[in-house]
Parts: sequence; C-alpha cells; structure tokens
Amino acid sequence: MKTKNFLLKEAVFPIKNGGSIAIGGTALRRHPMAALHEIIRQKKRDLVLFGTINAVDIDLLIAAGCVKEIYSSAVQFDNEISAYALEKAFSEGNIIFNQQPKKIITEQFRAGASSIDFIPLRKSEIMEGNKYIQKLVSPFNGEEYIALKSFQPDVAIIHAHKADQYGNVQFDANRSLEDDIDIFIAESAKHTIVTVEQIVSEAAIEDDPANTVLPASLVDAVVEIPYGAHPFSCDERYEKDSSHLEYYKKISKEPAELNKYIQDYILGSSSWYDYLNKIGMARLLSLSSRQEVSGNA
Amino acid sequence: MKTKNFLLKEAVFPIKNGGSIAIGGTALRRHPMAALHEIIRQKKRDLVLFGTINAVDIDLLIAAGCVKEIYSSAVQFDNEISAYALEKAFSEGNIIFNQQPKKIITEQFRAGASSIDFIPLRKSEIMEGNKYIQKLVSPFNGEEYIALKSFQPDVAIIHAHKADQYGNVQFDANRSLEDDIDIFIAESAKHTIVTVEQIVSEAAIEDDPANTVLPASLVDAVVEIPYGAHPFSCDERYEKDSSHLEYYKKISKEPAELNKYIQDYILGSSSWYDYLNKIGMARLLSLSSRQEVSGNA
Amino acid sequence: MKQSVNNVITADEMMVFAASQLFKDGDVALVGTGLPMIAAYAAKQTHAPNAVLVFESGIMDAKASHMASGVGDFPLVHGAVKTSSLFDSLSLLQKGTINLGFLGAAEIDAYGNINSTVIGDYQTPKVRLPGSGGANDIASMAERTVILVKHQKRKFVEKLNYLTTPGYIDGAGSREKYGLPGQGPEKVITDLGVFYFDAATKRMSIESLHPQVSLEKVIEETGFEFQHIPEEIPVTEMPKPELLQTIRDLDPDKIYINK
Amino acid sequence: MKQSVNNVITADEMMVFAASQLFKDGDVALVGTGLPMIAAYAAKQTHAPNAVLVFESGIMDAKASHMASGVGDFPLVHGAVKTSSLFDSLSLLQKGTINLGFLGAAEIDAYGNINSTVIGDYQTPKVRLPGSGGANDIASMAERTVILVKHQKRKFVEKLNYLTTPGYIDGAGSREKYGLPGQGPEKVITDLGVFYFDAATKRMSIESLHPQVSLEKVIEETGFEFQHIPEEIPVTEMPKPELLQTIRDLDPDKIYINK
Repeated sequence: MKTKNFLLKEAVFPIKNGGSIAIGGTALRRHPMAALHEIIRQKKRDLVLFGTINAVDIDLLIAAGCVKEIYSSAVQFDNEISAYALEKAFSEGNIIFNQQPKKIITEQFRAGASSIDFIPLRKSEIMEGNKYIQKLVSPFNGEEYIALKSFQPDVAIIHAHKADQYGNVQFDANRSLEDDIDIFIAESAKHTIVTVEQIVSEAAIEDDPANTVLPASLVDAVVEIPYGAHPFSCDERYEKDSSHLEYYKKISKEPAELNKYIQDYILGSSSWYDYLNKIGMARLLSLSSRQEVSGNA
Repeated sequence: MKTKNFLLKEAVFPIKNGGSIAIGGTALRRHPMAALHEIIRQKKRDLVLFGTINAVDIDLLIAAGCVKEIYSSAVQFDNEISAYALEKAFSEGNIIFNQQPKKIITEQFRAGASSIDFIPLRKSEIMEGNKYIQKLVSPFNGEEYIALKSFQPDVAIIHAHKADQYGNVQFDANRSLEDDIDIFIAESAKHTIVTVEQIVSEAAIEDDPANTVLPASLVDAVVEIPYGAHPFSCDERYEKDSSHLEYYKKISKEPAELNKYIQDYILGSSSWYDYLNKIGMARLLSLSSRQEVSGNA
Repeated sequence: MKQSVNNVITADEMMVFAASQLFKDGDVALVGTGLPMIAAYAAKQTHAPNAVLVFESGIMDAKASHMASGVGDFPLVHGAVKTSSLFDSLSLLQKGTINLGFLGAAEIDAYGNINSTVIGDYQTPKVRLPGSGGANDIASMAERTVILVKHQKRKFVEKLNYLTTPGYIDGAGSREKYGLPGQGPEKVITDLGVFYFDAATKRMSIESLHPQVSLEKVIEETGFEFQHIPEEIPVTEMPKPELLQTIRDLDPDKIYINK
Repeated sequence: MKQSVNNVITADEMMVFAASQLFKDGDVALVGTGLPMIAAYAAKQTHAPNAVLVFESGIMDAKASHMASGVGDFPLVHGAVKTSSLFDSLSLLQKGTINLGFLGAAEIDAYGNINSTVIGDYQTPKVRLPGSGGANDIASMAERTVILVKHQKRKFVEKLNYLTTPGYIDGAGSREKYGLPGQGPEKVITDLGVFYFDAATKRMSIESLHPQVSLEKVIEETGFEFQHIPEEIPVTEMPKPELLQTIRDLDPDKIYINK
C-alpha cells in the first residue's frame, strides 16, 4: 500500500491561492495549528475558510493576510470577546464573514461528508440574507423546510492522535466528544490532510480497528506533528496552554505586536519543532501534567 | 431518576394493532427475538414493520398473523432463498412487501432519527412506483435528486448488550459493526424499547460513557433478556444457532409444521426462559464457546 | 485559593440561584459553561436530582463535583452516562428532546431578541461580537429558554444593532409566523432582577428585583420601557444558607462566579 | 474436514479465479460473502496486494486468513484497519470511493439487468426472491461491477420477470438517461465462461469459455442471443497450480466453494 506520510511542507503545498479549506477542531480543542503555521509560511492568499467554532486558528490566518472569506459560527477568545484580527479585518472590509449557527454548520459538513449537495432541516431560523440557506417544500407532505447547502471544500485539515503511514487515522479511546465533527470535516473535502501526534504501525491500527475514524481511502496525507494543536488542547494528551492563549489575546490587540508575533513564532521559525523550542519544554510538558506546575519548574 | 426497567409483557403492551414497528438487527445478528415472541403471544395484528435485512424475525411475525405490511431490503434465509412464510403470505396477497435497497433504508432510518421528514440522495435508482421516493430539485444548483421519506414508526425495538435501569444503553466495546443502524432505528421511533443481555448499575455505565449509544432520554423501556436474540447472534457474546436456523428453514416450508413450531416454542412458552429451556443449556452455552462442541456434550 | 465563607450574597450568586430555581425535576437541559452550568449543578444537587444536563460538546448527564473550564474539558466526562459529539447534542434540539436552554446576550430588546453579532452597522460595525454559536439553535428549538445577562443600559436596548437570535421577534404571534418550535424566552435573569414576558404583548416586564436594588436603578439601566411594573415590586427570593454554600462549593476557585 | 488436493479444477474455482483476475492493484472493492470474497482474498494475496476490501457490514481492509460464514461475523475483524457500520460502508458508494462491486443474479438479461425480486408477475408471483439487498446500490453507484451467476437457461432470459437492479437497461445511453453514476457491468462470469458487453449495443457477448465447455452448451443454457460470438472462441485462462492452491486454502472447509 502506498505511503501517505509527508513532510508538513509537502502536505500543505497543494493548497492553492483562492482555494477553500475546512479547519478541524472546535472551540479550544484540536485545531491543526502546525499546518496553519505552514500555510502562513507558504504565504497562501485569498483562502476561503470553513470551521465550526474557531479562535486563534483563524485569527492568525487573517492577521497573516491569508484569508478572503470565512464560514464559521464564531471566531472568538471566549463567549464574549471576538478575536481581534478578525474584528479589525472585518471592520475594515477586508474579509467576508458568513456567520451561521453551529447546528447548521455541523449539518453542512455532514452533508458534504455524504457528498450530497444539500440537506433539509426543520425550520429553526430566520434565514433572510443567508446565501447558504434556501426554502424547500417537502415533496411528501408539502410542508416548508429549509435547505442547507453542503460544505465541500477543496482541502480539509484536521489534527488527530495517531495514524499509520497509509493514512488510517485513529483517535485515542476517549474519542467521543466533538470528534465526530472533525470526521465530517475530513470527509467533506476533496483532499484531506491529517496531522497526528504519532505515526504508529499498521499493526497497532489493526489491534483496535473500532477506534479508526478515517480509513486510508479517505485520507491524502498524514504528517506526524507532536503538540500539533498547541496552544489548543488535544484531549487527554495535553491541555490548552492558557498562558499562551492569554498572551496572544493581549498582543493581538495591537497590530504591530501581532505582526511581531507572526514574525517571531511563525515566519521566524524554520519548522514546528523550532516553534516548540520557543514555547519551551517545561511549558509543553506541564500541559500534560495533572498537577499544577509551580513557579519556574 | 425514573426507572424504565419493565417486564417484557409490560414493555410490549403499548404496541397497538395496526401500529408501525421498527425492528433492530441486521441479517443474522441481534434481532430482538424475545420481544417478537411476546408480540406474537399478545396477538398483535395488522402491524406495519420496518427493518434493514430481515430473516426469521419477520417471517415468524408473518406466520403468526401479526403483519399487514413490510418495509425491508430482504426477508431471507440466505442470499438466494426468501423466507417461506413471507413468500406464502405475499403470493396469497395477504401482505404488502415494500422492498427497497439497503442504502435507501439506512438513510430513511437516519432521517427519522434526526426527526426530519425526508432526505435527499444522489440519484441512484430507477424509482418508478416507489411511494417512499420522490423527485426533488436542488434549490441551489437546480439539479435533480431523489427525496426519501423518512421512517418514523410508532415503536422501535432493538436488542443490545447492556443498559442501566434508567435506559442508558451500551454495546460491548466491539460495537462498531452494523450497530449504528440499530441506533438510528431506535432513535427513529416515538417509543423505544430496548432488550438487553444484562441490566447493569449506573456506575458501570458511568465507567465507560463513550460506549453509551442511547441516553436514557431517548429510551422508554429496558428489559433484561439473556440470549434475547436467539437464534441470531449477539456479537461476541454468542454466535447464531445455525442448527436451529436450519431447523426453522426446514419446518417453515410446511405451514402445518410452522404452526406447530409457533405453538410449541412461542404460544406454548410462558416466558422467554421457558423457550430457552426448550432450546437447552448445552446448546445455548455452546454458542458462546470458541471450541467446537462435540456430540452430546 | 478558597476564601472564607462570606454571608453577603454577590450578584453572580443571586443570578445562579435564580436560574437554578427555574429547573424542574426531569428537565433535559442544554447547558453552556459559566453561570448556567453552576445553576444546573446546584439544581441537580437540590430540588431537581433527575434533571439531565446535556453539554454542547456531547456530554450527557455529567455529575462532576468541580467545575471544568470549558465545554470540551474532560473533567466533565467523569460521572457522565454518555459522551458523544457536538453534532449529537445539537441534534437533540432538532428532535425536541431538550426542553430547557440558557442564553447570554450582548444586546437584548424588549421582546427578548438577542444580538451577538455586531454593535453598529452590520457592514461597517463598531464592534464585532463573537457571534451566535449555538444560541440561535437553542432559542429556536428548545421548549423553554432563560436569558442570563448583566443589566446595563448599553445591553438593554430599544432597537438591536442586529437580530442574531430570536426571542418573540415583533411580539405575540411572531414566533408562530416564522415557524419556530420553541416557546420563546421564559425569563430574563440579571444582576438586578428577574423579568418575564407579558402574555399579550410579549414585551419584558418586571417580576422581582434583587435585595437592595431600586426600581430607579433598573429603569436607568434599561433602554426600553417595561410592559408591566408591579405596583408593589416583589423582592427576589434569597437562597437558604446551605444552598448558597452549595453554589460556592461548586466553584471554589471562582472560575465562573465572583471572579 | 480437508480433502486431499485434487488437480481437476471445479466450476466454482474457475469462477473465483476469473473474478480474482478482474481486481486491479489499488481497487477499493465492496465485497459480499461467498465467491466474490474468496476471489478478493485471492487477488489480494497475489497480484493486487494493495486492493482495499470493504465489507458491507463496515469492516475495512480485512486480512482474515480463513473464511467467515457471514458478512457480520467477527473473524473478519481481525486484521481490519477499520470497523464501522453498514451505513458507513454504503455511504462509500454514494461518495464514489468504491470502484469495484460484485453482484449475483436470479435472472439476468442480455443488457446485464438483474431480477432478484420475483419470478412470475409482480403482484401474483410464482416465486418470491430475497430481494435487492445492497445490489441496486452497488449496480447504480460503483464505477465497475462484475456479475457472478450460474449459467442456466432459466436464469439467462430474454425478458426479466422484474428489473430489480439496473445493468445497461435498454442499451447504450440508458444509464446516462437515468443518471446512474457507475459505468455498468464490466463482465459476467459463469460456470461456463466469461462474457462482456458490446460497446455499441451494450448487449452481452462471449469473451471466453472455460475448458471443456462447448459453444452449443452455452447457447443451450442462454435464453437470448449474444451480440457477438468470436469466430475462434478463446478458452478462459487457467490458474497456475499455486494460485489454485491459494484459492483452496482460503476455504478449506468448503463453506463457499465446492460445497
């Protein structure tokens, strides 16, 4: 079987300027940050992004000038504060932000994953002006429904726990939380890139086939990237890096400082490992600890 | 929390003559046989049945005179031989059999589980004369799709491995095969009955919440019935009883013998345990064995 | 760092208590992180032990004794009867299984409509808000909803900058016209009082004010006129000391309340 | 009970061998139990190691070395890279991931259309057949399909009692008219020979006959006229002894072949 194990540079390379990308991860969990850094380094432009609940992931791509349009339920620091680069770009008219309720977005990814072009939903929306929603009359009972246009982006990128080199992807056993959405996201795209914490042997996958969430036939590239979701969490492997997230929130208010952040941490890093070195081992390892790390430990 | 643990008699009682019932299980796995025996004992009439791939389960209900109409992809002994009671009733015009491809049926259960009235599917069918399929034009790109009417039966009955008394239902860890269909089936109905091999404590459920497939809020009754799928298999707990299935195939060819079977095994059994006694412990336990059982052991 | 117990109740604690009282035993509630989560646990530990708490991330009926810092956090899993997905939990709204939901608001109008999209013009906003998240789904589909919001004039407005999430829209009959299955907001709970919606007009009215809160203060912080103000305004019921202690014990590190 | 190896190839073994030769390395095939499963494993163990075998029950890429007796049986799980659901495996057809599928037939016509519903009139049939199962989905959606069927006059008919599963329907252009995504049946493999469909008319034609099979016998057992019969009819290629042994080793208990 053909290996699909690529370097991050190679995996991200097929993304085209003006192309559409679905980004895995939800809220503060498992956004594929390493891959997004590489997209910024490769200076992709005019991207159309699809996501569920987004945060620093999309904000960074906006700040780096990669984004033309967004479909997401929110790009936020917390329930009350929008991400600043998004807010700035939006208010300056530099991006189009199509904000849609979460439920609608999850249905749109699911429909895309099933390769159907739309899906009906019980009417739950005031839908004026939303170009991804149309009225639809049931051919059976004549009642009115809403039709949601499916998301079928060019490329999807998700971050998972492990995969073999052929692209059979698994989550750890505690896989049940929001992960289904990541599977829908992965399956919705024409080309699917999966970054993983670990590349494992095919035998390890075969030991536990019930935990495989994506078979190789639906995956185009796998890349091993430890801590690949930092500063977000990766379930029980590591927690989110709250202090780095706070730091980002602080500096991203000032465009000049945000620009310096992108220079220092992304453009100025030759690889993801270079970035991890800047974060530092003590910090990274503390994220996996169940104990509070004291002082400068 | 309210207990939903009932006796089989009580659990099946709400089924009405003329009502519609979705039956869990696929091919030779996990049909809820004990519950179907009880339906026969309670002499329910004019039922409309929904299933995926069916066998002796539906054939017995037909032979006992409970059935008016069926939606299923097949009611068969194997890939080449239809179940005999079905064949006889159909040829005599006593039942309506709406036979539909499996994929369509799974989508119809899924749509029912989502409480939507129809679901579009890429055109894959010659659909003349199928009242559950209509043409539908996409409101987005104007292309033609087919719309499938969802299954939303009055009652669903599935057989699972375990549940607590409140109705939180789990499959064993190896839950991944066709089980998803049973979940869709369970969720499609207004009233859901789950028979299980074991009632377990709520603490046991909480130990492994990722394996819960149905939360209590979607379940109306749970009944503990060991070997409740016999003569079908229940995954790794016990294999199908091939010799009993062969026996049924043989006797069901003759209406008089089939009638005697129903008398002896179902109407003449005061409970499922009575039926199991007739099958015999040696046979039942051999179904859980990985070794061939020799002779009269 | 735990602080010693203080008998003076805070505004956050009043809101949590008032919200907890709206739980009925057996409610299936979709609960977000923050004050609603504390209220839900307090209700479950007291008068509504059979309430089922569903978290948006897919965790069902969690019994965590300490607070998680986010909806996807794993501490919540312990004691849960089911973990599934965001997709599954939101599907329960569509199925009509969820009968109680909680909403926050950046702006709210007299009909309980919510703006969480923009302050200023939609195309050229002054402030871009985080957006609807799942609020629209909850507001549209859950049988009953409760809105928790800080009572400030810039939030309680006559006209929203943008209608993100429907309350009663233009008044009585509007939800029916739009075909929204849920019954609309039942109460609004703020740091100043508890508010309901008049049956005939569906405009916000005063039910009770918290202890020490004056009508003048409430009117000053509200940008629209209430439909109904009782001649003698009731004072919001206070939690018994044990219940106040329960609420404080649920969030000893003040992650959500009194932060 | 294993029998000693016999060098005379049986009709089942010829069918399995011929079917196995249609696998291309890298094919993603939806495989049912029975002869197609043996053919698939034989191909995977020889010239198509990278073929991915998907079972309808949701088992992906199983590497079982002995045969399971049903599609849902657990022996198949060992060595699989993924187990999922009937729903998932059938969804792969809709997604276009499956590029090879196998079909059986109770009746087949010259255009490769299949009846698995009734013999006799639909409303008052003489024999009620088990029905389509997943065949219609495979026939409609899979890029390439292969039909395996015993060659008997009552099965190879001019006019089907009922069209359950579409082949080329009324001939060239019909599949396109009905909008069926798959390309239609590539070959028909029987115990007598291998058959293809003429490019212009889409009617069945003779490609090769198995050793010892006469043209007369084939014509006698076929209820319609072939579009094309080669002047000099090729004899179907025979498996090398090692491959024949591989096929026999896959089903030592003769569950599916030579039963």
